[in-house]
Amino acid sequence: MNILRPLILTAGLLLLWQLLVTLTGAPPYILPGPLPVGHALLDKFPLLLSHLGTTLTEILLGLALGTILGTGAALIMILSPLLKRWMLPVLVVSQAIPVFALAPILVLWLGYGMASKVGMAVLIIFFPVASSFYSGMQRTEPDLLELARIMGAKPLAVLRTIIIPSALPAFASGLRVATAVAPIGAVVGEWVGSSAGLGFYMLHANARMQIDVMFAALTVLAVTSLALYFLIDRLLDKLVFWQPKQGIQ
Amino acid sequence: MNILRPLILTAGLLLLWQLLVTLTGAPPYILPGPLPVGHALLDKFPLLLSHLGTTLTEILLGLALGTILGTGAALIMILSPLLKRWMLPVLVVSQAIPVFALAPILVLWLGYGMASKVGMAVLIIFFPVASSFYSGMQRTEPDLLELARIMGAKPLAVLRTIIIPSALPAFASGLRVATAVAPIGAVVGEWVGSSAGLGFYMLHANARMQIDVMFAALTVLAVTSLALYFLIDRLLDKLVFWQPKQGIQ
Amino acid sequence: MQLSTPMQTAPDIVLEDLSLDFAGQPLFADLTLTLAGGRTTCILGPSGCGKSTLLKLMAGSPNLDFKGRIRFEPTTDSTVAWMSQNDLLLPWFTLLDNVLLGARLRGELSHEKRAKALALIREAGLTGYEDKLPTALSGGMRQRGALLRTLMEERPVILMDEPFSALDALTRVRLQNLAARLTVGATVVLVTHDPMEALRLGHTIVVLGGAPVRVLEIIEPAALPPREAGNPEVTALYASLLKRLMNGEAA
Amino acid sequence: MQLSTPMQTAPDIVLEDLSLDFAGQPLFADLTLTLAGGRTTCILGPSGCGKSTLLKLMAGSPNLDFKGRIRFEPTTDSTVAWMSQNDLLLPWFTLLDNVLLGARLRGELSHEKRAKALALIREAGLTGYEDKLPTALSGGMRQRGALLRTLMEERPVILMDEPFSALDALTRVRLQNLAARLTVGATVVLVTHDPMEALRLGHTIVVLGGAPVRVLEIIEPAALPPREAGNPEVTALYASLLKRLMNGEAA
Amino acid sequence: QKLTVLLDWFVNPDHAPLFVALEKGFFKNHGLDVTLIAPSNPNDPPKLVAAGQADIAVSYQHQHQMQVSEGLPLTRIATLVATPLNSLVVLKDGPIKSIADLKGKTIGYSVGGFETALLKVMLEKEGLALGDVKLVNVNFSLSPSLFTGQTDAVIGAFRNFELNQMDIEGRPGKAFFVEEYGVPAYDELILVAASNRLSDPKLRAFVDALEEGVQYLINHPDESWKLFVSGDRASLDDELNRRAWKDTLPRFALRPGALDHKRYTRFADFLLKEKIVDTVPELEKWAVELR
Ligand SMILES: Nc1ncnc2c1ncn2[C@@H]1O[C@H](COP(=O)(O)OP(=O)(O)OP(=O)(O)O)[C@@H](O)[C@H]1O
Ligand SMILES: Nc1ncnc2c1ncn2[C@@H]1O[C@H](COP(=O)(O)OP(=O)(O)OP(=O)(O)O)[C@@H](O)[C@H]1O
Ligand SMILES: [Mg+2]
Ligand SMILES: [Mg+2]
Repeated sequence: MNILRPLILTAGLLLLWQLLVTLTGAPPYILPGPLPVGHALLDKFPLLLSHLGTTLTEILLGLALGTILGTGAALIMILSPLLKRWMLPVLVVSQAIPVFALAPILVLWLGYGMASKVGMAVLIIFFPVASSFYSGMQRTEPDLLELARIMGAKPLAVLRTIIIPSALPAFASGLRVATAVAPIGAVVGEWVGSSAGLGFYMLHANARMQIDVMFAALTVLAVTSLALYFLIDRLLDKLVFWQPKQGIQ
Repeated sequence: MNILRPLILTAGLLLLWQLLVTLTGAPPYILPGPLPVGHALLDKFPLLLSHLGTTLTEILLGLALGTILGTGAALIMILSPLLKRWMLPVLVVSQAIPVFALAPILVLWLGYGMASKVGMAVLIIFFPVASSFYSGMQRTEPDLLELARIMGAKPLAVLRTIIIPSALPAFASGLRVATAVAPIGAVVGEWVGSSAGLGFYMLHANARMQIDVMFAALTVLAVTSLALYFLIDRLLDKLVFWQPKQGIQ
Repeated sequence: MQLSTPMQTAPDIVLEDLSLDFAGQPLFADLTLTLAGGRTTCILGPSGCGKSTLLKLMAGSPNLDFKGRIRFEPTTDSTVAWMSQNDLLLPWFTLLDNVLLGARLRGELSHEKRAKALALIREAGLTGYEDKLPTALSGGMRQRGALLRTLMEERPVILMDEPFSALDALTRVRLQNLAARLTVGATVVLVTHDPMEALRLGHTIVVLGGAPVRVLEIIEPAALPPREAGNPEVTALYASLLKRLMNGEAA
Repeated sequence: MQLSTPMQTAPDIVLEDLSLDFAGQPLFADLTLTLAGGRTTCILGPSGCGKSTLLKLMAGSPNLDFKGRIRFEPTTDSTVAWMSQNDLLLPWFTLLDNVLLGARLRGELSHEKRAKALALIREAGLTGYEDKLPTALSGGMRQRGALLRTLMEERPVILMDEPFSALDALTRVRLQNLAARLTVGATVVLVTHDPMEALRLGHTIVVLGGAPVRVLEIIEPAALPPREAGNPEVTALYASLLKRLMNGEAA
Repeated sequence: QKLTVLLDWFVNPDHAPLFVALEKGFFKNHGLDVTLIAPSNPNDPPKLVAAGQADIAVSYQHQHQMQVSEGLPLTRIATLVATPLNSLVVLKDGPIKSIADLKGKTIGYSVGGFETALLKVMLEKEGLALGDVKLVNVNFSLSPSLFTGQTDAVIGAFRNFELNQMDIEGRPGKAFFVEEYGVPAYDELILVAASNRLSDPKLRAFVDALEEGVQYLINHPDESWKLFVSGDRASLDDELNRRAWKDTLPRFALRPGALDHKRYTRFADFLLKEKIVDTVPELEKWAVELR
């Protein structure tokens, strides 16, 4: 791991951003350049950090819970084709319901606390996990299952020893998607009603046309997302230890 | 394919819905039961259909474009590790930017027409595709690549003949996720600014407190999502023809 | 290493009027064959004639749609150990864990099993590779792993599909002897392409051929296996068996 | 079927001071060996001694971190065909498409290539299976597919890793003859565990052994391959070679 | 006594009396422990009050009447902002000088139904029909859509807010006030509670405390501002809020609990006529002066 590379990358991305602003001629109240945003960032740093705390908690909780529920749903579906037939439509539909229809229902059931926000995040996060993990398990080598059957394996042992490891590469790929959308999950969760969090703060800043502040918050969110993504990416590579990640050429 | 099964399933899901309403005691202005919604559905059917037309166009365009861009991004990343290092952070960050921050920018660039909605849908759709397809390609059996190298293969031929087919199961799993989120992609796109579409109509009904109408629109969206999902699911099974889908037990 | 006594009486395997089609082509048509309990039957036959499929049928695969009856006599259940033609090692398990797979899947992992697995690994010449993943093993090492996994099962019926095909002559003989010792008293079905191997290890040698496949010949050498390669009976039978095999289905 | 003339002069393969470690263990240490151009060299050696790895090195695998030199003399490029120990058939291609893989990958698909592939498939006894996916083929059929794919390459250097191990005696001899005919004039390196196969096919037979691996013996029978199994020279050499192999690394 | 109030939107100067009452301890003096919660969708708070998730919601008069018409058991108990704030806004230096100039132009709005009805009335006053303009729902971004020329006018802009905002951005706007174009005057922001809980004495106590808040606010605008931006609301202390604060002060209801029956019925009839609502129950059912 080169220490210089992230620096160059950051500088490059900032340059790209500035270029985008300059080339498209976007006015600062729509897309401010990195400079004014950097200024706002420094200005509001402590506040941003405190909001980040809230959002990060929601992200992590949402990710944890979403992963648990997603793997759980996938396991149920793989274990019972009957239940699968009933669950899959519900899961698919759950992805098609927009926030504003769901928000009041969530608040009604979970109140205005952290629960409803995490609930919303979970809803966004769990589907990629459930879907990929399920497909992965479905693609378990049939001969391995045959071998396990002949060995007189206990169903749970087959699951733990053969089916789940077979699906781990697919699961990892689903969790990568989930990790990338987790921050937006938390932000959307904050639309349910909140008084803290980066999503709240962004909406707030946006409503008051403090676009530079909004983009400062966005920057914080983006950096957090990247850090989270690459962290989880690393961990997932460890999880699928028998299949080292390789370049193609 | 049993003709009865979908009927039983539908009836069951409606019952579940009614049960949810009854058990949680959710008031009708937050979660109306299937009966009043059914009524509103029949009442507004022609209108709903015309809005569905708009949204469906957005969904399909978004899905098509998102898949093209997603596979394109994945291909670029697999072909050039250098470009990947620059693209991946941008892609990840693109998933963390909330609508309201993006909406004005999209509208500035794409106007209030169909383009900005499709753009928003594409943004939601392409990541699962890109990410899964890329992971899939990364997991190509190294010995196959070695064989191709020794055979003096042309890079494009390796891609077409070995790498892409290897990644098709993973791609299919990503496209399934994308299909499930495509409807919400279009709906979110309509929040950017619109004058037609189910998302627009839902917002409208919601603002006018016609919650039953909103849920009628939601039902239409849900049914469309399901139909689309199972259609694409079928097609994807054909795509990975050499790996028949199997139950586990 | 001491032989663990076979746990149940090893049953006969009775195939009656077995028929199976693949893509409209009959692979078996009314095949009838009895494999003696407690004995080793070696099956020879041209590539693609249906040997692996036959083994899968005996293992009770639910995915094959056949007609006819396959019975074990006396009836016993969960009695089969199966070694497939490809090694089927789990890539996420070390060699040792792969050898212990059956015990793990049945929730029977124990100190004794581990000790036995390690002893077998030593006997198979794989000492030092216990903790390696399958990707770090050579083809023959993987095959030996799969064989050990099968031998660990200690079942009354043992089905093995070309278990020694990737081994050099010396290792092959060593593992043949190991397998013969550990499967004494069990009903062993061993598919092989090596007539010498069949003559060394089989109480009975069944030669298959033709399409749909039928039994071309059954050889029952007088001496008990494992026989020495230099044994005159083996040498005599070898020449005629090889000739029969080289004549192909026509015979 | 007529032999297509080898396209380039088949080079010698020169290995000099080859060293390679796996997990800190030296697999090769200063191994030096020259394989004669235009000849068939059969490599024998205990399972796990490094035969497959050696073949990969000759194929120029970029993933192996070795010391020393591997040269082709005279230097040529894109000259190698490689048949790996497992079949590596593409599951999404039919047998025919798999046999034509090299041509497809190089963008050289043509009517002639198709005709040649079909002819080879017929010679390998696989008629009727041209349009089957690998999952519908038996182990030996898959191996034949992989062999045909390699023979289609018509390269001056051909590396084959146990190409006939999953075949019955008759099919094996047929394909050995086919391979011998099609590779005349090429530098062939053939890894095998069957001493008879080595004696039938090899101009030179190299016996490897020991750790780190070294050349234990080089046998050069007088007659030209392919030799008959009944050939007295072969019979004589067979006994001594088998003895050597059965003595193991110690020898 | 605990009392939860759901705001209509993020904290802004429109909520000044609430925060002054909170900071000055007026609520506490009346025995109330008040929590203020900001949602991001103005539609939801009244629903949640009806569902018993909170005691009081900040709502809009038109929204309240729509909700009542749809059968939500809600009653207006007090007024926060007593005049319309809504207005049609165009760029000051733009080509639109009068409403009549809007013919064939694009107009953005964010709340379906009501705002388009306002627009219709305003257009009709100048001899245009709704069909003469192109409508587009711009949801989150009223002024940006103006700035970027995607729309020529927007309805739904608050005169105390968007106008200042545009001014600060250097693109000053011009507002056409709805009540000057045929829309009967109404209360922009009101407070609603669940109809079956009106006898709860804490509601009256709340209204009384709110009135004390308004009085203090009018009497001591500068101190009130300091209270408003104190504590964790420090981030509200900016140019826009300062200006909005000034512009909002004269619009607060000085007698929050009072109800002008005639004014409410007149506006209800207007909504009925414009088909925004299809029923108007008796006034007592949905707007009261608490005892
Ligand atoms: N990727 C790897 N990582 C670590 N060790 C490896 C790897 N590949 C091979 N080895 C080790 O290298 C040695 C030689 O392996 P190789 O496959 O070349 O043997 P071989 O002579 O072909 O054996 P066989 O006859 O069983 O096929 C083995 O001991 C194996 O453990
Ligand atoms: N899943 C399948 N679908 C279709 N045909 C199949 C399938 N499996 C096997 N076959 C066919 O059945 C025949 C027998 O296959 P099997 O694997 O039993 O042969 P085998 O005798 O073990 O051959 P080998 O010695 O080459 O391993 C082959 O012709 C093969 O094409
Ligand atoms: Mg077989
Ligand atoms: Mg090898």
